[in-house]
Amino acid sequence: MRTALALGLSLAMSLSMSAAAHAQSGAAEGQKLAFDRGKGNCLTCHEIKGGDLPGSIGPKLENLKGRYDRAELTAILNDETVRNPLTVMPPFGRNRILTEQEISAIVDFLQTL
Amino acid sequence: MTASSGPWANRRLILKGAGLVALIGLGNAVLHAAPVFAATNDNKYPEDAFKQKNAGDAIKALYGRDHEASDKIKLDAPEIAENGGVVPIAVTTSLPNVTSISFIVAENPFALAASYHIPEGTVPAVANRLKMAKTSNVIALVESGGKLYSATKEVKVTVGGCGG
Amino acid sequence: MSALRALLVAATALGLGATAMAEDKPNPPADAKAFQDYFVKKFPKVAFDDFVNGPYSMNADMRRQWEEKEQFPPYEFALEAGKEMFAKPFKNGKTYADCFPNGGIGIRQNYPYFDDKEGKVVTLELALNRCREANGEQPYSYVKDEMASLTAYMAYTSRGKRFDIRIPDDPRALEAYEKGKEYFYTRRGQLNFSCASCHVQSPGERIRAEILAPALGILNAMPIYRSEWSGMGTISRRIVTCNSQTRAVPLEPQSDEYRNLEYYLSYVSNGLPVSGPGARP
Amino acid sequence: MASSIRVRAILNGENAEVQTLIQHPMDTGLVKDAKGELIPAHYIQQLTFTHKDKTVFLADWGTAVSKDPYVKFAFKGAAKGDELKVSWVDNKGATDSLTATIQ
Repeated sequence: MRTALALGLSLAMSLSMSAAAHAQSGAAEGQKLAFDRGKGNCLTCHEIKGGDLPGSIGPKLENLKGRYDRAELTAILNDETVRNPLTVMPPFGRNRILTEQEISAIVDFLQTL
Repeated sequence: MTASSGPWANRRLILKGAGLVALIGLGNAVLHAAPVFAATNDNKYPEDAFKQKNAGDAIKALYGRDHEASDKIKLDAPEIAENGGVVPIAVTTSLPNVTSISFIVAENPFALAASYHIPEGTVPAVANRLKMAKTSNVIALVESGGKLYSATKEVKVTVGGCGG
Repeated sequence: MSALRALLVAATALGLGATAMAEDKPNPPADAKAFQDYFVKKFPKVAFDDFVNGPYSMNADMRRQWEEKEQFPPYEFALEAGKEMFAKPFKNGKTYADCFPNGGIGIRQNYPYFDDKEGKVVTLELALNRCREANGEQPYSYVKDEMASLTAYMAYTSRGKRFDIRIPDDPRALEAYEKGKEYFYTRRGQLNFSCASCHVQSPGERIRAEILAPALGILNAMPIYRSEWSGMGTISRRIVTCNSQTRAVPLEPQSDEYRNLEYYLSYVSNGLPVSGPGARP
Repeated sequence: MASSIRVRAILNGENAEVQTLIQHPMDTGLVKDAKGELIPAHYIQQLTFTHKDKTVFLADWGTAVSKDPYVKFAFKGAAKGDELKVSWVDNKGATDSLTATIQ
């Protein structure tokens, strides 16, 4: 239900925006999704610039630009157990915690770090 | 108390306390009238001060005067609260002639949390457990010799890890 | 990846019971030793008995807050209520003491046990409700209030006694243990966590401000007053909320799966003292 | 019914050290229940400790004091076996009291 609603919103947003504006506002939307406790909830495990009191399970998310391309980040968000069966990172795409559009927005945000 | 012996020492205290509770339980009675306070106006509940939203207004309503920071006040509070609902906070002071100690949580919906009257003969030290809505400065106010002193410490409060 | 395969990968990679799992036959004593060695090695500064204090054994700032709480612990009211309830006779004149060895005093460390008549694991919470029903009383909710008070009192009378969970020479007991172990290491729920993801792989780490507790000794402190709950909770409540927090579908309290899980997790904490009732964030 | 008040008063040198835990919801009035309705504020406003007709400690509390409140203080001039009376009154006018013995 929540996912369906978010998908709808996300679609509506993408449609209403020009392609040029997309990446920038995608990153802003992505940050919101990354920090949202009901969505990415990334701060539970990762330290991220701009987020208060992060957890310590995952690596600090910094200098991602250049280290990972878009496809790699998308794959990690989608299902990191493919690369690392022991990871505790939830498979956000495979288990539909986040929609494709939401993952794309979060990747936009991660690429600004 | 050392970190390793601490809890066990406390456990012994609890054991001692269990017998004590049983003893004093016999003397308990529910009051039907309001408790009788010493007959001074000082003991009236400061309703207005507890209704103030921000720290400055609450301090003004409670004390009607400014405060200055003092290194003679030791405010003991955690860096990160393990839970915002129960934050142990304690104050001790070497200031003389203390008449009251109050606790302000600046970012709470109502800033004043608790205020304690310290009559002569009572040690100027209080420990209590407070609720904190979010990360905030905690201000301990000590009224000493008719003046108001303070110590401030930030306590971080965060949400639990598991998502909503 | 199948659950069993995943379990094997996880347990082997963590160095847990790898030897035991590689053998044809399950070997609980070897499991328990590997499990305990893993935590002792991972946390060389934590005294063995201190593992029962969960997150407070791994973080000094949290420990100070806990020590302050223990001066007059929040489970005090539940403990007293439990003591009264335990002594109060049922309508038929019998009491809880009639249902348990040693009148129910100082026996927490022996639960859960394998009941050879039923062929299943019996937890303390289950035994308490069965005692009630056998005496014509309604069972209590497994998750809080009365059940938490009763188990708080029973744990309190057993403080310091070391967990002594037995696996009798009965293939059904071994099977229950193995199933509990499988449940513990199997990933589930939308977040894809196993119990081990948090409590074996990441104890001592923070999820936001919370410090994850080590699985070793985690049940020794039960029941607990959790500030997050503003109240008491039983082992059943802890497991159910763990499942729902990781967005898995919780099972019924005292379902076979949970009973087996408690059996496994208690067995591998053998030798650690009862510290319950406990207080946790 | 058991009292809502638990007290430990122990003489340590010249100080009587007093710890108190009280069973009380301390509802802030800002929290909603499961049905989405606000739980009305319900909290202890004053807690008084009296030793030999003298108020030795008086707490004024707001809603930010934790559920099942705890407070610790110490005072001089007490002897073992002395009585210490503890009483509270909340914003709904309910009260409870208990007389403890200093150990």
